[in-house]
Amino acid sequence: MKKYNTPLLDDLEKGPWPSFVTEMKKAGKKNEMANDAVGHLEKCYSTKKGYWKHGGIVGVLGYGGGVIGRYSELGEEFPGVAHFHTVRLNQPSGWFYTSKVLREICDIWDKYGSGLTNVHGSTGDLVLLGCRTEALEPLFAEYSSRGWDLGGSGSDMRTPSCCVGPGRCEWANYNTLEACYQITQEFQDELHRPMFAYKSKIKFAGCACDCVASAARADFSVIGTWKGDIKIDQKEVKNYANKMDINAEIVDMCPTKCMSYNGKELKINNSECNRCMHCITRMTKALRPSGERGVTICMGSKAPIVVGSLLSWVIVPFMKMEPPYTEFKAFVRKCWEWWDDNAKPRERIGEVIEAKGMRSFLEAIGVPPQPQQIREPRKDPFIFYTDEDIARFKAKEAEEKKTGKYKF
Amino acid sequence: MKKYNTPLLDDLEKGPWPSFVTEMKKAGKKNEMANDAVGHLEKCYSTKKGYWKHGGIVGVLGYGGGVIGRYSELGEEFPGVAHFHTVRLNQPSGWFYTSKVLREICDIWDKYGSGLTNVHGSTGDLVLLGCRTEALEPLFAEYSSRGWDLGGSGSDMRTPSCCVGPGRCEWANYNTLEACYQITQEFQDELHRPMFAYKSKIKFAGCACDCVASAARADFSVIGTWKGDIKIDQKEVKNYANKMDINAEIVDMCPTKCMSYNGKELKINNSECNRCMHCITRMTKALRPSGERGVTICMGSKAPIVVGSLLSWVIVPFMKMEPPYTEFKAFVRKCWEWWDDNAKPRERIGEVIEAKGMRSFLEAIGVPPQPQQIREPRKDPFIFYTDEDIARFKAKEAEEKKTGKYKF
Amino acid sequence: MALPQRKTDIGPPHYKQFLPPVIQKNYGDWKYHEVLTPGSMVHVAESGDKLWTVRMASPRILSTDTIREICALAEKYCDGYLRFTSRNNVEFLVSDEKKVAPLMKELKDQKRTVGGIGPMISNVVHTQGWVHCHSACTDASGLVKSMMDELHDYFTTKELPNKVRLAVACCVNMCGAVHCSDIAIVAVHTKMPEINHDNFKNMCEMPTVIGACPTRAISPDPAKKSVKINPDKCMYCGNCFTVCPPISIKNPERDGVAIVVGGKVSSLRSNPKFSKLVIPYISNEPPRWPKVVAAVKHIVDVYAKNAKKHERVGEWIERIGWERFFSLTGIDFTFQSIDDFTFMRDTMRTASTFKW
Amino acid sequence: MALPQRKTDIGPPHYKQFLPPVIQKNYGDWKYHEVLTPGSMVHVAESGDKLWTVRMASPRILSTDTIREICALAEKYCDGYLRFTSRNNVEFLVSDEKKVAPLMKELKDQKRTVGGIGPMISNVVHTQGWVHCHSACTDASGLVKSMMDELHDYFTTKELPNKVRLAVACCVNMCGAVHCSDIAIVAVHTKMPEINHDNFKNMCEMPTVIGACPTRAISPDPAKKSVKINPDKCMYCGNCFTVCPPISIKNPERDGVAIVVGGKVSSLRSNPKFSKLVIPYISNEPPRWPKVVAAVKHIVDVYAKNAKKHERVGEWIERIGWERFFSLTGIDFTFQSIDDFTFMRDTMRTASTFKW
Ligand code: SRM
Ligand code: SRM
Ligand code: SRM
Ligand code: SRM
Ligand code: SF4
Ligand code: SF4
Ligand code: SF4
Ligand code: SF4
Ligand code: SF4
Ligand code: SF4
Ligand code: SF4
Ligand code: SF4
Repeated sequence: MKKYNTPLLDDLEKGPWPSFVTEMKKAGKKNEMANDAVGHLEKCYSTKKGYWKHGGIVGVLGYGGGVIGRYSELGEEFPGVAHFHTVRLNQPSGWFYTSKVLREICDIWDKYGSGLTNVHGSTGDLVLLGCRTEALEPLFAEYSSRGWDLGGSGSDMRTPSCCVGPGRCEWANYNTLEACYQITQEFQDELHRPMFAYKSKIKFAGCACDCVASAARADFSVIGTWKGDIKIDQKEVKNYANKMDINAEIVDMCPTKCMSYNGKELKINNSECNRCMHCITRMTKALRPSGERGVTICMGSKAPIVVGSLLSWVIVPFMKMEPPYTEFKAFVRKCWEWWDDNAKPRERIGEVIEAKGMRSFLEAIGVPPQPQQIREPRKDPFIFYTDEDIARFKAKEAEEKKTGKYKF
Repeated sequence: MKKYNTPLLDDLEKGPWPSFVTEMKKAGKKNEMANDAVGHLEKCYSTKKGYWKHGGIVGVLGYGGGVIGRYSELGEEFPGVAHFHTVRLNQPSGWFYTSKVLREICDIWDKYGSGLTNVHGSTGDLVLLGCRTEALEPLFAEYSSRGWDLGGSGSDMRTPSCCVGPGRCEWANYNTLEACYQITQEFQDELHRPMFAYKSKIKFAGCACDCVASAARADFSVIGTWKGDIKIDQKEVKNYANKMDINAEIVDMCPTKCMSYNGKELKINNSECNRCMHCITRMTKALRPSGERGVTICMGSKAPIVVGSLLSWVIVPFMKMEPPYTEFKAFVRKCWEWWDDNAKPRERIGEVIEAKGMRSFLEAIGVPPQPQQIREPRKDPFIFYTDEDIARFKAKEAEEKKTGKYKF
Repeated sequence: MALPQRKTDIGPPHYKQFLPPVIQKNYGDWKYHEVLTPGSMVHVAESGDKLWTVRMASPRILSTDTIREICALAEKYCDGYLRFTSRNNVEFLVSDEKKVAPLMKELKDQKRTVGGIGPMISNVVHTQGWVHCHSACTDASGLVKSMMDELHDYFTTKELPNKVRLAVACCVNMCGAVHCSDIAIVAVHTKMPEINHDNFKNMCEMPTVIGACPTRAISPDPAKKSVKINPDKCMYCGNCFTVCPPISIKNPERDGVAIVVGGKVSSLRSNPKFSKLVIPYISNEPPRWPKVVAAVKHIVDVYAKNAKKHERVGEWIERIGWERFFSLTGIDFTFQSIDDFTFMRDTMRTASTFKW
Repeated sequence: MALPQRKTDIGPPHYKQFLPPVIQKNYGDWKYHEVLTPGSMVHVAESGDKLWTVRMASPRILSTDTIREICALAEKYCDGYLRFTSRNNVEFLVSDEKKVAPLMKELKDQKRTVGGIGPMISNVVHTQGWVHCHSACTDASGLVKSMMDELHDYFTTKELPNKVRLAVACCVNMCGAVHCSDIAIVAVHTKMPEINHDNFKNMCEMPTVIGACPTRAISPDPAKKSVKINPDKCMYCGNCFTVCPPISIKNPERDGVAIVVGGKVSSLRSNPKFSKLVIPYISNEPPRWPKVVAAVKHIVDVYAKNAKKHERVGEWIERIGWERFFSLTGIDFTFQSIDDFTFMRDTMRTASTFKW
């Protein structure tokens, strides 16, 4: 194996934080590709420049997604990275593993690839970092026969992901792990065979903490919530009072100012609570949501290309979210259908909603306008009306004339 | 004189609020034009439709602005309003009058026009409502010989206006009346001879109360402010405490939360005060700004056409504002010059700033970037750099390497 | 009679000559003021001198005779000194305390409307309407008169949590203050303009017409030597009609008004705010626009009942949330209230934290 | 050896088989949790059962051998059960209280980095960088390692007012979380791309290239059968380079990084927020990017000193105002921080109310 002189990277083996360089070298000790990846990276560090070429289209038979093709401009100098594709394995819901299956994954990867991984990629996949085109088919055969499938890439549904939810969290308002699993299964075709205008991501978070960053990084951000009061255990409140300043830390920080605490009793005006989770997370033993559970579906978030980042917008304020998730599945299909009909190439659904107008989207998917969807109403007077709108307004006025009572 | 049957308008003579219909009829009793204006308006009311034609260009010799040409489609039916132009007289600063001059204004108007006025128009002019083209020259001769000039219209500087300021207000941070007067005088040519791409408005408000709505309705919003502490008269604070809940009404409503009141003493952390004026206006006997006085110049506000309304943006956080206003005059000229170089027809200066970018504008007028100009920094990574910018950043880094101290 | 010699570019007369002596003496040296009644206040100078102001509503359209009556009052009580406010009210500037009560009495006897000072509804900033503007889709003065007949208590006697600034604009040009008012009315067209193609080529400049459209709804129609309008993009602003007479947009059955709320201009407590659309359409019903009046009254009442002292309408709504504003007022939430224009993305809600 | 039979569209394995028995039993019935140390917490079920979690930092790039080492630890202390977090840390899922301390001890002995639970800096969400992406203007892993070496105390022991989420992206595509992080690094090009006109027509589709440009800076250059770029409009996003190989934008001397702050994702207290640009440019200085590290450290320190408990970075800044953030940190305010893109109008200040 070539021995590379890597003074710059070596520096990154020092210090308390675990070192990715150490990992690369560790893989490099047994694996030519990983070894060359180290040399290749040192070259980048010393010249302050990357040498990867534009990706090519590679993949496994019958699939369009799941593999990112990657070639180096310096294939002669570093033959081990001349081909250096990544394979995205669809992680299990909540990134739960047993050592047994992880070892199996490692064994197969050592056999066909660089021995380097990303656990995990930022969409959530278990990313296998670097293999040659000819390795793809056997690798896929081995993984799939053992129950592992590929994740998404390209213009498809991307690998859904979810927070740990009911697996280990007291605040989960729905079964994020099961929802993620069933939705991923439902849309296998959409995941594996890119047929959209661009990528489409779904993330499931059990509550407004949003531990899977769905609000910022998913075309569908499925966020658990509830309809009901926050139940208060006043005894536990007293315990908290011994270790924190409840007024300063909780009451004053409540965004809706719907709480009060007189040193003895904590009160919440639940009808004005917006369920932000602040008080609950800071006093988890004392405060618990109650009542009906479900999700708020927000849509459209994405990174800044082309006209700036988007955060997801509230589309469905409340939906029940229970197996077999029929309503949610139908909802997603309707959204994709409209997107498909309206998107230009490389337009995410949020961008299309913005371009075509929220009304056109909501009407297509059959969701009524609700003030919960907006932060504030429009500020300009450039208002569209259909003939039917005006007819409806006029009919209402006629009705009012009869009853003598206005309905604004 | 024709007698019109005006049942709809008659209804608007009832009720406690002073009636514009009564005014129109009152003028109509002596004046054929006003009388026809009443009949003409009744027609609008009964058909729910206006009948004014698109304005034509009319005016007085040597001026391009100050008169709005107006003709009715129904000139035959209502000959008194066949021509019905308005004349904008430039009001005195602060809309101060003596009865003597007001009577003079009325007498001349009765002689040449409809006897109807708007005191005042929403830009601030004293608007004379309805006369014929041939009346314009004599009317102008009479007014101007008695010291009254026309205001603006069309693509010119519009008639500046100002709040009552030091004339009757304890909070004026500069002489709004004098500034308005001197600036109006300075730019007579720009006021009377449209030569811009579109209108340009200047409004002077003595403090953040903004009693002349400059922030919303002026290309230049000149808002008085101060640099110094709010002086507190604790004795007066006590008096206020007898009639109000100082914590609820003042301390809790302070946007920067820089105040505290313990039932005895009111305290302000002046360095964190943003000079919003809330506390001062509610406790005027107890609280007074002190220190240096001047203005914040904000720019660009306007009505919604073409892409939505604008509120004025902070351009110059602080400028001294004292006669002869040399700095301010030079500033306005610089802004207009840049606007002139860059505007498409019918583009207000705020729109041009938006289109060309704030940097291009600030560099042209020689104002440095300051965090006071923004509500928040940019959110996208689509950042422009000039070669000089990068050279400057690199030079700083080189310097830092030498000193061993970073300057971020 | 020969005309006097005209002068040009003399500008307005200097205001100083119109200031009463007490102002001239105490100019810039005011110490504080006190609101005495909703129609009167006193300003006290550092010198101890005092100036009383009595404020009277004006319909803004004034006949010269009424102006002369106002002058007569000013002469009787204020040595002829008076001013108008930025919202078109009349202010009598009284230097002699003894004259304040008699002035108030005479105003009352003359059935004048006195008030507007303090946390009240003051006069309505408005526009020309059918009285004078070609662009109007309604009459502003009539709307103002109808509203203020209903709301005049809030001018003369009844306090609100804070000032409530009303405005009316007769078209989307929004001359005046609609875009930043607590509660305001803007008149709207609701149907696409019609084009008289025969006149087009003689009377209009094609590029100007195309350029006038904010939504790029207009494109050339070469066959007709005219233009055509895309019905999916036109939002009836009337800009094309303004620059091209053969385009007509007025429609008595369809023109109507919309109600916007929550704007402000001052920077007290919170930054200036734009008004937002809450009621998208009410038919034009001259002479009294009863539904418009009822809607405005209703919003004022809900505000009066729910806002904290000193909260402006917009500040109150932002505290409780727009969803709560709609539920408290019972106003229908329609598609029209969802922004579909340039700044839509900043008006959508980006969190699951809202109230049911 | 023959390959096993491939299967397609089987999706991921069901998670249930990977859940430790205590989770299977108490699934969805957790009552509360307690953070024990920055590296460990316990979740208590309604049944009284308990689950201990020990969290360990990961460099995200893991060799298969390291994964096996982790597996060995899980086998020894957790019956082989473990998980990874949404920020790529390892979590050992311990069912037996007695095994917690020994696990922690062995991790310490192995010099593993344990922490990240509670109001701390957890692992950094980041991207491929020079390790794997053609689009990278820097290396993400190297930046992360350099930063976290400096900040690791905040992972292992030192509390902050609230969680501080860091992210690094190696280009403006911003894979990951940069756009909504408390403090984040995004690598930027700063110079217009160069076009190899000879290759253009064979390798690129003109409409695609033109359409890829967010600012419409690209137009056809018919003479060269290629395209040209308007230097006043190009902001170096690299989109054209992504769709067209003959366009090159990498530039070792000019590529660098920018620092953005104040974003968040959760809806606690305040809505999710975008990160905002505060330091527009620092040169790429591998292997340690010392100025970047110092800047991030400095911002963390100023936040730690000034924010109230529970305030996220963005919440703290919005409370004090951006002008105060710049004065407290001493960071130069540059033209780059003023938005000149689509949403400029909503980022300018519209009131004279700011702090000196
Ligand atoms: C591997 C990964 C980064 C990582 O190190 O973790 C990644 C890597 C790439 N991303 Fe990404 N993105 C990855 C998560 C994301 C995320 C985060 C997320 O999904 O939560 C985002 C932001 C959210 C979003 O979708 O907007 C993201 C936004 C982008 C974009 C901008 C998309 C947009 O609409 O603005 C691009 C550009 C593109 O699609 O051409 C992009 C493109 C790319 C490409 C394919 C660039 C290219 O053209 O070759 C990168 C391939 C790198 C390589 O060679 O391996 N990647 N990308 C992540 C996927 C791993 C996984 O499957 O788990
Ligand atoms: C008379 C007045 C309304 C009133 O009843 O008070 C008025 C009346 C007209 N305005 Fe205005 N504007 C008047 C103050 C305003 C204001 C308020 C202000 O100045 O504080 C605004 C909003 C602030 C602003 O400038 O943006 C205003 C924004 C407009 C616009 C939209 C401009 C824009 O940039 O968006 C137009 C459209 C145009 O210019 O074509 C316009 C156009 C017009 C025209 C000239 C329409 C036309 O094309 O004929 C109106 C003539 C009416 C007539 O026949 O008399 N008017 N206009 C106001 C002037 C009186 C005066 O001189 O004192
Ligand atoms: C006379 C006038 C100035 C002028 O040059 O004409 C004026 C005069 C005063 N204003 Fe004003 N304001 C006047 C228009 C305005 C406007 C402009 C407008 O309405 O278009 C505003 C901004 C409104 C907005 O934000 O939308 C305005 C916002 C204020 C405020 C801030 C109120 C708030 O809390 O937001 C104060 C402070 C206060 O009320 O204590 C104030 C206070 C005052 C004081 C107390 C100042 C003083 O010490 O003399 C004056 C009497 C108050 C009153 O009327 O209640 N004035 N004031 C204007 C009277 C208009 C009218 O006839 O009603
Ligand atoms: C394990 C993990 C979920 C997973 O499925 O992997 C998780 C687990 C927990 N989160 Fe989280 N969060 C996790 C990522 C997130 C993210 C996503 C991210 O960082 O990309 C967020 C949103 C961050 C943001 O707003 O930018 C997140 C925002 C929160 C919050 C809200 C904090 C706030 O005040 O804004 C809480 C509440 C709290 O801290 O008390 C929370 C609370 C919790 C609790 C206490 C929930 C519970 O009862 O079990 C868990 C342990 C807390 C801890 O680590 O301090 N978790 N949490 C993720 C651990 C990542 C890591 O390795 O550090
Ligand atoms: S998002 Fe909510 S439910 Fe899910 S892990 Fe985080 S705190 Fe628990
Ligand atoms: S969840 Fe949020 S809004 Fe509701 S009471 Fe708690 S802190 Fe207040
Ligand atoms: S803007 Fe300020 S200075 Fe001018 S009148 Fe109003 S309160 Fe007085
Ligand atoms: S002026 Fe405003 S910010 Fe300053 S102390 Fe008073 S209320 Fe607070
Ligand atoms: S708002 Fe429209 S209709 Fe009314 S005066 Fe202004 S331009 Fe004319
Ligand atoms: S009315 Fe307005 S939106 Fe419609 S075509 Fe004319 S200019 Fe365009
Ligand atoms: S941020 Fe850019 S360079 Fe980094 S992985 Fe994503 S696409 Fe590649
Ligand atoms: S780098 Fe970006 S902005 Fe510049 S030309 Fe290419 S696509 Fe356009």
